[in-house]
Amino acid sequence: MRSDRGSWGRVISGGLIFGAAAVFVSLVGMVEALGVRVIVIGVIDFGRLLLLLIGLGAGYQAARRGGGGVVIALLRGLLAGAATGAGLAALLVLGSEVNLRGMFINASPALFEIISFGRGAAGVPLVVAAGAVVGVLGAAATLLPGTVRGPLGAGVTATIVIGLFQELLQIILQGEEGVRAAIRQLIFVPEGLPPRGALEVFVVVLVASALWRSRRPVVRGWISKRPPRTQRLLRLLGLLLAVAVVLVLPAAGGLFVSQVLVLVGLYTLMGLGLNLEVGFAGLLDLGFVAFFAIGAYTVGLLTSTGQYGVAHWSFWAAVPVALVVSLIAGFLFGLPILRIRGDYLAIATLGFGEIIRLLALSDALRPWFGGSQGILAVPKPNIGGFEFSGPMQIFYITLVSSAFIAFVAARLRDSRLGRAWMAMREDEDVAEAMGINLINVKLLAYGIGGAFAGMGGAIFAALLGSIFPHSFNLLISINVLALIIVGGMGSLPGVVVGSLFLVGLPELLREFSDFRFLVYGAALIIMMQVKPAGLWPAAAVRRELLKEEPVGAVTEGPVAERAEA
Amino acid sequence: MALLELENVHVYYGNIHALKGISIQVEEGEVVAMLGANGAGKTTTLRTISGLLRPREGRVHLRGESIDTMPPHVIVHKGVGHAPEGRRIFARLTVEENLMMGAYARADPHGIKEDLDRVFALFPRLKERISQVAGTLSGGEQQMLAIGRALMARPRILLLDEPSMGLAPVLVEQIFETLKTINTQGTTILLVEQNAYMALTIAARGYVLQTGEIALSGKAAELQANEEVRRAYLGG
Amino acid sequence: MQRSFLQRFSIVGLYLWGFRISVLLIVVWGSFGTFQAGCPSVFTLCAFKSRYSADVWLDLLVYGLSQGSVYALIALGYTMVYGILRMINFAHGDVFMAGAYTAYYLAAAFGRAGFLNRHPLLSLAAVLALAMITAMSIALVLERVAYRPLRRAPRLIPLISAIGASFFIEYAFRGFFGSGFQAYPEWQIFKGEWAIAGVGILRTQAVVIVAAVALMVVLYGFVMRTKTGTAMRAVSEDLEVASLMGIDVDRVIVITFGIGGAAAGAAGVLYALVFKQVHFFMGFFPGIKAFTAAVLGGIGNIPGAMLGGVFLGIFESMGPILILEGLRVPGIYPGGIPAPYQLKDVIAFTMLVMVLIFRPSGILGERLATKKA
Amino acid sequence: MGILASQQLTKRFGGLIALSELDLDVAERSIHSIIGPNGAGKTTYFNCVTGFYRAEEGRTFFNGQPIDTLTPDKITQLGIARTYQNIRLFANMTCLENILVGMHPHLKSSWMGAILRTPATRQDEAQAHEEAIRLLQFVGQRGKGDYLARNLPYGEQRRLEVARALASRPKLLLLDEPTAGMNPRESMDTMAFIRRLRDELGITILLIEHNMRVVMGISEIITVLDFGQKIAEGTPDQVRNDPRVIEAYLGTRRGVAGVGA
Repeated sequence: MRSDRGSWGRVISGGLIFGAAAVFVSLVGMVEALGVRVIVIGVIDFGRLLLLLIGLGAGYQAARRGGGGVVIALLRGLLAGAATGAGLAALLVLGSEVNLRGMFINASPALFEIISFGRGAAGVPLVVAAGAVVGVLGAAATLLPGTVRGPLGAGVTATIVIGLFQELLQIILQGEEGVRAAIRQLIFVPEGLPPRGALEVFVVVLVASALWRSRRPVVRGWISKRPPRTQRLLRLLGLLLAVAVVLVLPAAGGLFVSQVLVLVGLYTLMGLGLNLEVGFAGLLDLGFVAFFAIGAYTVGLLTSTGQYGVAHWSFWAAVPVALVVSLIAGFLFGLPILRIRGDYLAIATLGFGEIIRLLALSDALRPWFGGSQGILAVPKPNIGGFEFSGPMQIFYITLVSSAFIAFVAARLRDSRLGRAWMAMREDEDVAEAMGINLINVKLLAYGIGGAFAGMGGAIFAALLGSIFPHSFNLLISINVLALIIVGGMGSLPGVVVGSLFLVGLPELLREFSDFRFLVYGAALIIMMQVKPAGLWPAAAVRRELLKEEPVGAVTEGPVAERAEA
Repeated sequence: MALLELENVHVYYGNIHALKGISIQVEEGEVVAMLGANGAGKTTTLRTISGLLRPREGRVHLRGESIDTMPPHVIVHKGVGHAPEGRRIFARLTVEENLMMGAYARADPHGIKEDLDRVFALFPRLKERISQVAGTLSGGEQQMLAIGRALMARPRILLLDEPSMGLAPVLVEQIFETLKTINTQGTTILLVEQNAYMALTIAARGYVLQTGEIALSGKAAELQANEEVRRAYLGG
Repeated sequence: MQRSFLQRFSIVGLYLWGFRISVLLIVVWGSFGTFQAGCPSVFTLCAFKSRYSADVWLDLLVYGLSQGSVYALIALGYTMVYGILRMINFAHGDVFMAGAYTAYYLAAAFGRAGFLNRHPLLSLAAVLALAMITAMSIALVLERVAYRPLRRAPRLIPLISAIGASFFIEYAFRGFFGSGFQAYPEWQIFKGEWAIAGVGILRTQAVVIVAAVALMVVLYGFVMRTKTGTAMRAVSEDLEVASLMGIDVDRVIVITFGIGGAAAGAAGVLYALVFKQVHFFMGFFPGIKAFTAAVLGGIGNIPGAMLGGVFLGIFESMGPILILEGLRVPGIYPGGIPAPYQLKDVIAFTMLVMVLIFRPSGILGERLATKKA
Repeated sequence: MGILASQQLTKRFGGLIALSELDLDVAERSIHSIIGPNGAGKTTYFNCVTGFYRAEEGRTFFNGQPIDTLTPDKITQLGIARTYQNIRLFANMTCLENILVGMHPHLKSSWMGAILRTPATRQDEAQAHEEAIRLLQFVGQRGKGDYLARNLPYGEQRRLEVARALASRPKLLLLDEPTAGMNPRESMDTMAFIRRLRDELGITILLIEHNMRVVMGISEIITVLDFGQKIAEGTPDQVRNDPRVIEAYLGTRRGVAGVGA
């Protein structure tokens, strides 16, 4: 056991790390920029909330480490919170002495106004005191029993989410009368979420969550006692309900929400394709966007009424061609790199992806692909006079094709080919010794995965009505890879969850797009350490996670060793 | 107090229970042999002693000090040298660099020089090849280098994992002669060997491992005469 | 492990041969066209009398060398980290950016104070030092926060973490310092040309080459001659046995990241000397190029990284004109490919892919490609 | 010529000769063992037979057909299956999936069939599942189909590996140290199991083994390798008493110390 002094020292240094984080988010501009979104009118905005959460985190962390009684824990929280506050106070002092703005563009008077509660350098003691108070609150959270902490957390989270997205929710709940309007008027005022509404939301969610916690086993028990047919019926009902909700989403959410949903859908399509390559077959691919581009360009060239259009086909005729072209592209792409393994494969595919983009962009191929000007005038798809004119309509194309492709992926996963892919992912040499023809199996992975992405590209072309090579940069490939890993490698629902989190959520917070990749990067780093199996791990992995010790605990041994490697 | 003492050591690879309560003692100045079939846990035992694996249960003591939570490089400092299975010399470093890496933890240039001379006296072949890249040495020379490298840390106890593996009989003889010399010069040796007869001729005592447990232990002569051992190795 | 299934499969083999031959054809056809442009008859080659004089080629060469030595410095960090941890430090390019960007503020302050031109070498040394220290610190934090906890994780996990770190560093800098380009101050004495052996060479490029070569010599000496350097090589060969030698592996890894970071930081300043501006995203493409260079030279191999960097730089600078400009295709490109410089990255990436396919071990590499793969 | 025959097989790694002009003949429906010290070339021989390595010289025939130019997947399809010294299961797949992968060569469903789930595919898959479950039972792992392979205890991993190898319906089974890490009782069970494979399924067995009790108890023919060369061959009794075997495998004390290396 460490000495008491050492342990207190660690509390302070832990608090200072949180203080550094607070200084970081301030200087990087998040506090001020996020301050624009008021969460609860007159109470708190998003920027201040961020600082508050950091303070709470400091207290929570400090109290959780190390034992001691209630008083000791609260004291640790107090100290850590004060240290966090001291970090911000240091920034305050520094900012009043030196002109930080020459270097840090966000070290503005407005920022110092926020941090110091409007008191400038005189606010230093106040900042430290506020930190201490928040730290104690954070520490107090550790002392609550789970049955209280859970519902409390749910209530707070719900309030924050509803406050954060109040504008969107108000649009969804628009109208003058009816249930939707009633709900809206109950919670919101036109300007946002008032304290009264926040309190209502908090209390309702708190109570609901507490009730659910106590009733869940009863409900589960009741369901499990029904005959299998009823159970199946219930499940079907749930599914239908979910489908119904998804179907009305664009109409309810409006243009902006539809646009976000279509993007999520496109990324889901690409995610399904890459998941097939990486998650199923273990072939790392950082040039995946190339297939997306090939699908888009094929549809563009075949349907465009503009300068570069070659056939003026309809969208529906062009899509199958796009699928076949990207399938063949997958074969051709896969052939030369059959022998390359591991990280080298990642880099080789990255190279391929970039080559395709640069070629599309170049003046050399401009006579065919339009160079940097791209291909314009790609017509919208239509069926019998109904035109899929915008995101609200195209959403349904995305939805149907995602569902179809997910279905295909699921069938493949459970087939002989799917098993061959997974065997190859686990151990290429042994897979070959099992009689699997690696060449066929690899090429099929590239081809089918490419075709899935090509489908996404085709819809993308129709959505934008024009194609620019700039849309197909490396960041897309990386985003897609990240989303399948965040969702859970090899897991189909994981792809949807991943694109909702990494594409949908940032899109909804579009006004903060300056910080999108910052948060995204931090999330990836944290995720890899906290939940490397993803948010929705593949079925087999999940089963084991429930049954056995966590994956991380298996360290060595004949088979386990390779599982790690 | 024994130089090295393992007390009821349990080691797991994931769910696999590899060592099921091993207790071993090695006294100062001894040569102790560990015998057993592939997969019996001999290498695992050595790896646990030198800190590459952590016991889930049980203790490892070196001169009374518990070393089972220390990282490998600290355990080297405490006086445990380990020549791993398969030699694993640094193939792209020269012979001299390999030997100097063995002495990495030390800061006494004179002592290092002394030990370098001692290794060269034991293995004159290494001196001839001092600036050669180690990957180009023959199998026997690589084994000499692996042992020499472990000696450069001036360990109190030397853990040797299958020093005779893949070597011609003549070379095996020579290596074992050298091990005897090393021991008489004052280094304690814990030896894992498949070549049971060879091992038992230089060892004072031995342990026989079977599926992670100690099946037999005793004086070398007793083991040599033991019917079980004979049968295990001769199928007789 | 010895892999041979491909050699025995004829269609794949045929495809690869086709690939090789077409690349070769393009190179031959293109350079022939370039050398032959402006010549009196189709059958005469008049290399230096053609559209480009010997001076132009020399300029391109020197430019390629300076660019290449920057790549080489960055590539060192990739190759050393890969050698030890078998991971691609995807954020290394951003470490490079961080060094250059931070040092910009010092250089700008020196410029405003007039110190820059009063003590040009001293100020350059100070700017370099600051860049190296910042980049090193960032590399160390990176290792501690993003990579060390994942030491035992499956291989994909640290790669994703590295990608996350790359985004984080880029956008943190963007948040701190803004998204615009910052003009790097210029040293008066580095303007213009120096005549070396009768040939005019841009001074900035000469400075870049000299500084980069000096740094590389120092680093190479460190790795080859010192005890710590030998320990680094030992750890990269066999991490586990190195720990059995009493080497504190964590410490060696930290040193490796530190050295790689410092080299990248210095490379950042040199890069900024040539391009005269810094930007939060400036590390991305040089980073990938440098990784290409490391692979080209044989990853894990330090002289290889240097060689690969220089090679890539020269190829990139001369390739477009040498190969593409002369690529005259009757009916399509009668005057050669338009705007060949747009395709310089295509040349670089094609080279990367070719190396990976046909010689995955790189120019100087050993059979590292299959080790642990 | 037996079911498997190698003639003058030589395999080098750089300067090291792993197999040197090896002649080996395995009779159909026999249980044949290869023994020898570590590094004698036993596993290298397995790798050559299964197509993972290519020998520089010499030929190997299976049922009279030359196989030394075939790829591993083709060789498996001809009817040779193997297990590995250090167990190489597909760690993150379930036991059932491991076995189903082993059946890969004689399943017919194509990827199009799988997407459409044609009746033929469905029937094929149903039969495969049935057979896989039977195989699991055969190796005594009924009900373990849904476990991830990496979570099985050591002994069961070994048996699952055998089941996976059997799934390809081999005529010749190569076992690399099937009893490594087993206690005497488990080793005896394994011996009985290997005999059953031969007697009930008619599979020829070629095995590498260090455990002399197993080798002597089960083998009909033993080949002894040392430095890639065959130094002896015969029945257990012949081999046991061969002085060269005793020297190579067990080590003796001859007065050669001091002779330069």
